[in-house]
Amino acid sequence: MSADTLATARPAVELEGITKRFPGVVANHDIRITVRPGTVHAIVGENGAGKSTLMKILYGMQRPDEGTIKVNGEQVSFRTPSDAIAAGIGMVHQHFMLADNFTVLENIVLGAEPRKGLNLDTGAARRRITDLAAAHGLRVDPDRLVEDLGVGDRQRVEILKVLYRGARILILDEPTAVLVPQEVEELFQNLRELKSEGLTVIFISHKLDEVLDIADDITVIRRGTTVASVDPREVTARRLAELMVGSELPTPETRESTVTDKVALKVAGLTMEADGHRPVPKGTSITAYVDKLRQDGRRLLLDDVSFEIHKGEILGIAGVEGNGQSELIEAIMGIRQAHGDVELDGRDISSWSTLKRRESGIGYIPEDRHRQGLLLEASLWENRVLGHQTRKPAKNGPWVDRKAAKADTERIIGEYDVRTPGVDTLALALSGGNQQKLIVGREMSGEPSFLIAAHPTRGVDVGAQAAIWDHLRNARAAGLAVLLISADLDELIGLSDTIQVIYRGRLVAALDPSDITPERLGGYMTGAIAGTEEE
Amino acid sequence: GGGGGTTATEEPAGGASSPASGLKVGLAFDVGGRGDKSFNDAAYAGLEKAKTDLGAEIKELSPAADGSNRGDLLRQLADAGYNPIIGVGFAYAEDVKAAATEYPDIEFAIVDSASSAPNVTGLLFAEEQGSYLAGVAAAAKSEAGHVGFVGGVENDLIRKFEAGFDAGVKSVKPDAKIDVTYLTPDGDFSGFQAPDKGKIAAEKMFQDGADIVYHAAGDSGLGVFQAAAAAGKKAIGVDSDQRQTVTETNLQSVIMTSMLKRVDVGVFEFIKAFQGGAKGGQDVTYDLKVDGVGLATTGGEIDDIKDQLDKAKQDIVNGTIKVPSQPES
Amino acid sequence: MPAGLNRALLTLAGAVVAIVLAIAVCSVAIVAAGGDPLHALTAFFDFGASERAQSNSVATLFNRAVPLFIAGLAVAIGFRMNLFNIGVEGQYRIAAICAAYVGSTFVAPAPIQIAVIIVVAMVVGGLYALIPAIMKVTRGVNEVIATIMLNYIAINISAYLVRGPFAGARAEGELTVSTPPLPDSGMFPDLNFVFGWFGMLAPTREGGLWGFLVVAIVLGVVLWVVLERTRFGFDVKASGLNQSAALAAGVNPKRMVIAAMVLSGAIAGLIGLPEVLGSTGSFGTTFTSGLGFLGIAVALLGRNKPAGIAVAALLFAFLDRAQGPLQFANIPPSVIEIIQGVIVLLVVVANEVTNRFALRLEERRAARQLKVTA
Amino acid sequence: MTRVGKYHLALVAVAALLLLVSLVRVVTGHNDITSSGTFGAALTLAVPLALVGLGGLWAERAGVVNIGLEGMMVLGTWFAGWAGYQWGPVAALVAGLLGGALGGLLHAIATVSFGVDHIISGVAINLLGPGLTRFLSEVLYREGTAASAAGGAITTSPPLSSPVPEVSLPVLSDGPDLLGKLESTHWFLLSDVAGILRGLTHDVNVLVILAVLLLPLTFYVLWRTPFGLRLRSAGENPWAAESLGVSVYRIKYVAVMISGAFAGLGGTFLVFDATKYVEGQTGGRGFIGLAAMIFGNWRPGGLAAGAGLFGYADGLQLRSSNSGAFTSVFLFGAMILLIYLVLEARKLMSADLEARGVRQYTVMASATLGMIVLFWLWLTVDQMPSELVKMAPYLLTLIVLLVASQRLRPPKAAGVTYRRGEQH
Ligand SMILES: Nc1ncnc2c1ncn2[C@@H]1O[C@H](COP(=O)(O)OP(=O)(O)OP(=O)(O)O)[C@@H](O)[C@H]1O
Ligand SMILES: Nc1ncnc2c1ncn2[C@@H]1O[C@H](COP(=O)(O)OP(=O)(O)OP(=O)(O)O)[C@@H](O)[C@H]1O
Ligand SMILES: [Mg+2]
Ligand SMILES: [Mg+2]
Repeated sequence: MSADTLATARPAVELEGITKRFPGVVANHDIRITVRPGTVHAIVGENGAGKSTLMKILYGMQRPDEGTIKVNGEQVSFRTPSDAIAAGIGMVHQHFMLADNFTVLENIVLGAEPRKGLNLDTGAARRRITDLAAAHGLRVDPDRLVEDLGVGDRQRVEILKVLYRGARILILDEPTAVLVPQEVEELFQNLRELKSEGLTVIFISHKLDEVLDIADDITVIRRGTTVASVDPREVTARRLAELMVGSELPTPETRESTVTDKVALKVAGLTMEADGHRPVPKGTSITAYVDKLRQDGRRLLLDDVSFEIHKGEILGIAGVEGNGQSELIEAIMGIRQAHGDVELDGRDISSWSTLKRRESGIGYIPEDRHRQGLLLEASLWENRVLGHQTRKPAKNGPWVDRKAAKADTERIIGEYDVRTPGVDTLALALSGGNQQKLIVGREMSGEPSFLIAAHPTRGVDVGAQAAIWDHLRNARAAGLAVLLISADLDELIGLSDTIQVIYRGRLVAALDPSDITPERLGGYMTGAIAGTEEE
Repeated sequence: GGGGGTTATEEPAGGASSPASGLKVGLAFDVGGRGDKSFNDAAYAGLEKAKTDLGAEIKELSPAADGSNRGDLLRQLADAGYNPIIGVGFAYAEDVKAAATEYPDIEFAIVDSASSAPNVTGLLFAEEQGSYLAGVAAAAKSEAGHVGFVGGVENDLIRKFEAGFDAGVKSVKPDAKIDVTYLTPDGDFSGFQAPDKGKIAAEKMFQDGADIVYHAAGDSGLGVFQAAAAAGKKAIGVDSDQRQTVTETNLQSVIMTSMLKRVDVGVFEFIKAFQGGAKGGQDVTYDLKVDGVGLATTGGEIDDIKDQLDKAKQDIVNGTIKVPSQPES
Repeated sequence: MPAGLNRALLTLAGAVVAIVLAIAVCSVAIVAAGGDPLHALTAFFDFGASERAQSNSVATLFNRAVPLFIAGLAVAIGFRMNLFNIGVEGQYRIAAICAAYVGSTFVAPAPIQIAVIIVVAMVVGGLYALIPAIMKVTRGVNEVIATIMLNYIAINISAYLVRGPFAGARAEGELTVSTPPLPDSGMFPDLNFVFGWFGMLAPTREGGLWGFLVVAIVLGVVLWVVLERTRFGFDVKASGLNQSAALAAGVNPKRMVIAAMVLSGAIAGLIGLPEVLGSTGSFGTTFTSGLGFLGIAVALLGRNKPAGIAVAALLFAFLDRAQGPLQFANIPPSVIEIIQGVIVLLVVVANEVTNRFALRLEERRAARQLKVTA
Repeated sequence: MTRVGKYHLALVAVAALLLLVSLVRVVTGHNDITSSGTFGAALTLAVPLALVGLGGLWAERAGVVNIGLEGMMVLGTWFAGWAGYQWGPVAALVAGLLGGALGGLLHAIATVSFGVDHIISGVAINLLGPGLTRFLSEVLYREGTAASAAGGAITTSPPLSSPVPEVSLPVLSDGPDLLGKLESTHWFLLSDVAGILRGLTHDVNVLVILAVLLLPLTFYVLWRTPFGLRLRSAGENPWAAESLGVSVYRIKYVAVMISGAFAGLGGTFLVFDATKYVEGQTGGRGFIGLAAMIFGNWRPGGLAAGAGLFGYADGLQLRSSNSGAFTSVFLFGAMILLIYLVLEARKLMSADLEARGVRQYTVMASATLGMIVLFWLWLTVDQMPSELVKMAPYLLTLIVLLVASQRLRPPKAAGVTYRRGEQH
């Protein structure tokens, strides 16, 4: 009909001259974007370019300092997300916004609850969710607790949340960051379906091949402002990257092998129980005990994990998040108890404390820098001391050697190009990439013989990423053994000497990075390809 | 009761007072301070009487909730020129002693504790004697031969009440059953402010068959009265004539009598004696002999056993009966 | 460091604003009560007419501040690592009675006698705090409830001890119970000579200016050094700022809970000693209670730092001292509690506001400097 | 385990407990253990704890830790007393609620709007509550005022102008009093059940009924209504709630004010019980109520169990200073340990591999030792020092926590300072 054609003609979203300033930062500057209805519109840009900020403005979570927003041709002014929801906009955030202790149903209906009298009408909600899920091919069980769900499931819950509110315009902020290729494909399938139903999708990602795969239009943002609008059919990934950063894409290629025959770390039969560690009964062997646990149907977070890492070797662990990577790290660091043996340079360290393990030469770049790596409200030099409080140069008898610690922090700032006004600045004043560089510098000091690097470049922009990769490669050449855990498969394939795939707490395949594609790797990670040991 | 010293029989010469006497009397209350309708207020009544009868200028101070500044209050009164100064409550014992040595020219008095310096007068009350009479009354009136005692805080002052009551009951009915409950241990003064707990403790006694319960539990006594009213039984009040001070009419009628402790008399007499030139260094015991303790007769419920009570009183005054001040345990 | 100085100045400004506001709130209350706020204000500064009264008032002020300061320190150690030791109240009570009793059982030269008493107090306080610590690390019992329960238990135990096994001899008719008096060698010498330096009369009040003030100052300095300069202090700070980062850095959280709790309890053990060693010479029924709870307010007001706690303790003591003068001015002394509550609340609100302001400044500065260098 | 399974298990546990208690009563002859008097007292003591605990529950479920409950309760008692003496119990109820809610409002302003640490704000309110009420008493009840003439004083308000109605279950616990008759027969189990029921239904204050109704009502509102879902979401993940358009600030304000109102209601109950405000009458119940809430795993049912346990122990303690009934606790403890040992031994027999750790043996050995000691104490001690009896409720709470603490799950964002648009 004529009304229909009119609607298709009108842009779904028009952002004009959006400017948003934060103290010290201009996050968005005079941004202009027009989104056609019924399309997937991708927004790309490097870290901190202002993508999330822009979306939060569109979703009513932040208010723009300048500029206008039009939705379906009408000028709007959102004060809260509810206004945006009322206008048919839904957003899936970069970080999951789910209450772990709630069921899927509760998470979905929150804020838009169906009522029966005064009651929450769970029956109606369940029906509606099941219908929606079936209609869009989004499998979920409404009555499961979210804390029991994997990342893929959580992503679906997030999308359902948006659909449940009848949104016609979906914002997806980096939805693929935590997904494996197969899950990404599944998500894209869903998105195409939504598009065919006339919904509009705004899609944010750093992963350019994905963007080229799904998007109908692409807008590139650099330093808070729109630098280009391109057609995915007329552009290559390389060209996009140049638009984003104004430079070439780095690759995580390791050149020649530096693997020696000296074993740095040996892990044998590492097993971790899900419901709390119990000591092995006297007179029972570990294997017999673990067999018994399996027979009893106990869930094992780590199931008989064994591997060796040689000096000068990078061992990559691939796996979908939540398959035991964190537990493996924690077991090696001695943070959580597990059965089995860990040997460092030939010494059995299974019964050592975390501190002693660190003192004997284990470095640790944690997966979540804010949670495990930094004291945000402390100065940089104090963060340098963290984890090294019992070693030179930070320690001097029972005292903390402030002078030496500060001097060494200066060294790291210089060597690792940490952008900061000084060593007394609080860690929280640094951007994520600079925080990460500080952590890498810290963990590399004191000449570790073995390094755990978990997602060392997560959330870090291209420049910093390249620098961190260089540091890892140099240390490897100098004989460092590295256990690399990463969700970035290119990074994993590019840096590792060997790749092991972890699936449900077991190492299911050992692969050679030189002849593996991300797609095949994803197959192992999701259990789609059964584990055959190839070497 | 009461060791050495004299009893308050001697009347200071020259009872009449001049209006502008130049007399400045300071008084420091115990924790809880003014307005407890009981012990502290009785002391204040004596002070006020000194104001009207003796033309004294008066100042009364309450300590902080934790009682940490008792000594300082005494000093501040002394520095402000008050003389004499009275500390109300045995908790002042140490502080009055210290202040008395620091200010040897000022006369002090302490209620419920013995003299500790030449310029300190101890104002002692023979609670055990009054409680003995309460015990006699309770035993005489109890049909079940079963009575009770609720103490607020288990300290030695309250145990004095218990001891006298116990002896009084036993003197009439040697095999009478006496239930005793203290609400909180020594050092936890919340037992004087917990009517709900007083009620529960007394309820239990009434349920077990007691028909009269005596309390020495401050504000918690209210609960004892409530329990008595609910059970249709009787209670005995303490310190002041509670049948008069309690405002609830349904509770007034359950208060068979009250054990009076005439702190007001003690305070007033001390001030008067001071004006008359009396010096400290001794104790004045307010016992049955001088009617410093006794039973209230409001309501007339114990009129029928007046003879029995008078006899007991006489025996105590004569010394025929020695009332213990600590319960045997 | 100008950044640090900036932060300190802002904090100070916030505190001053908060105190002024608190005074304003209380003035309203006083006017409502029919009083004159100016009278009240003068009452707070009325240290007495005579020189002697003034000396005594000053001594009273410090004597009150000392236990408050120690209590604040004890509480702060736990708070610095997000460990809520509400049990300081019980710990100091138990410690004081045990120390007073042990001190009365022997006679030794003063330094030894006093040292033994202090050590006993710290050991007992530490051990009593060890109970909730062990319950927390082995069974995960929330330390807030555990210490609340242990406070009540401590009241009962000390009541039992002081009336039973630890009771001292009493004069006939004496109604207070207490532990046996300490020998003279157990009494801490006073600091009255200090008044001479300022041309003031020595205070005449019992115990004068308590010598324990020296111990408190030493304690404060030592604690500052321990918390700010040593590895242990670093571990405490790290555990408080970010538990999981501390764990990953090799700080053993269980050991930290036990160490912090025991240290907190050991210091709590000292809270009662100024009074016992300074004037009463024994633990008795009139022993000052409630300092543990006030210590929480003092610690929070002092932002869990020794210097701040000292200021907060002095402020509280200054307010508490006016209990008498206010009554002389016919103003209900309960305004003190109101002022204290309002100040705590407003100072933390002001802290919060200035803190955020300072952070914003720092971020802006960082961003500006980067722009210059980049 | 399913919800139904849990429910059945709880019923079985209650039945077993009843059986055990009854057995102890018959063996020791201390009828007071299950008498209606004891349970009546337990109810009176438990209700204010439960109300204050509910206050804690409402706040913490919305993510605000409320250690200021004691101060809010004090405000509740004072305002209830002040309104009650002038306009009667209904006014007292309203004033008590408002007084507590006022404290809650203060806490909400500090923690929600200004982002002050929740513990600090709570401590300040605990200072302010007693200070403010004392001040008000000093001003309004001073000598010479009408209130003073009506029986008010600095430490107490005048009594309520009319009594609070009390009700009993007709026939069963009143009049013919069938339950009472059954109780006095002292039959095994039957009399115990009768005593308990009668204690809970004889002469109860109307506020008790209200309070008991508030437990399921709280459950209903928080777990069955849209409002409750939003409230709990503010305690689990406020940023998620915010992103869905839930007004987290408003929810928190409402929750914390309701929390204060509940604390005030607990105070009002105390005033009703004593018929007037008495300074210091809360006696630390704010803290114990908070403990009951944590004990109850932040759920109304568990909270009721915690408050009930504490109230029972306290009531028994207050009522047993003569009879020595408290010594039967030793027997009870010994029997619990015996049952535990039997269960463990059976597990051991079934040759389960993991039951045989050294630790297991140590635990069992110490349980055996404990059992023997408790038995011996029961046989030899017939009167405990009163101070030790008085600390029993606190000790008991600690012991139960030691056994049950590890299953607790607090709301994830409780105590976290939430600010709009600043996710962490
Ligand atoms: N609440 C805030 N306060 C201050 N600065 C902010 C705030 N939110 C974002 N910024 C800043 O605004 C800039 C844009 O951030 P934004 O999160 O929008 O980036 P992004 O493009 O989404 O990056 P990423 O790819 O890392 O998600 C960054 O420099 C960031 O530091
Ligand atoms: N919520 C926030 N509140 C205040 N400032 C913020 C906030 N988030 C980020 N910032 C500020 O924004 C700046 C950059 O932070 P952010 O981590 O988003 O950087 P980024 O540009 O994504 O950097 P990188 O690419 O290195 O990760 C920092 O100065 C930080 O202080
Ligand atoms: Mg970033
Ligand atoms: Mg982003």
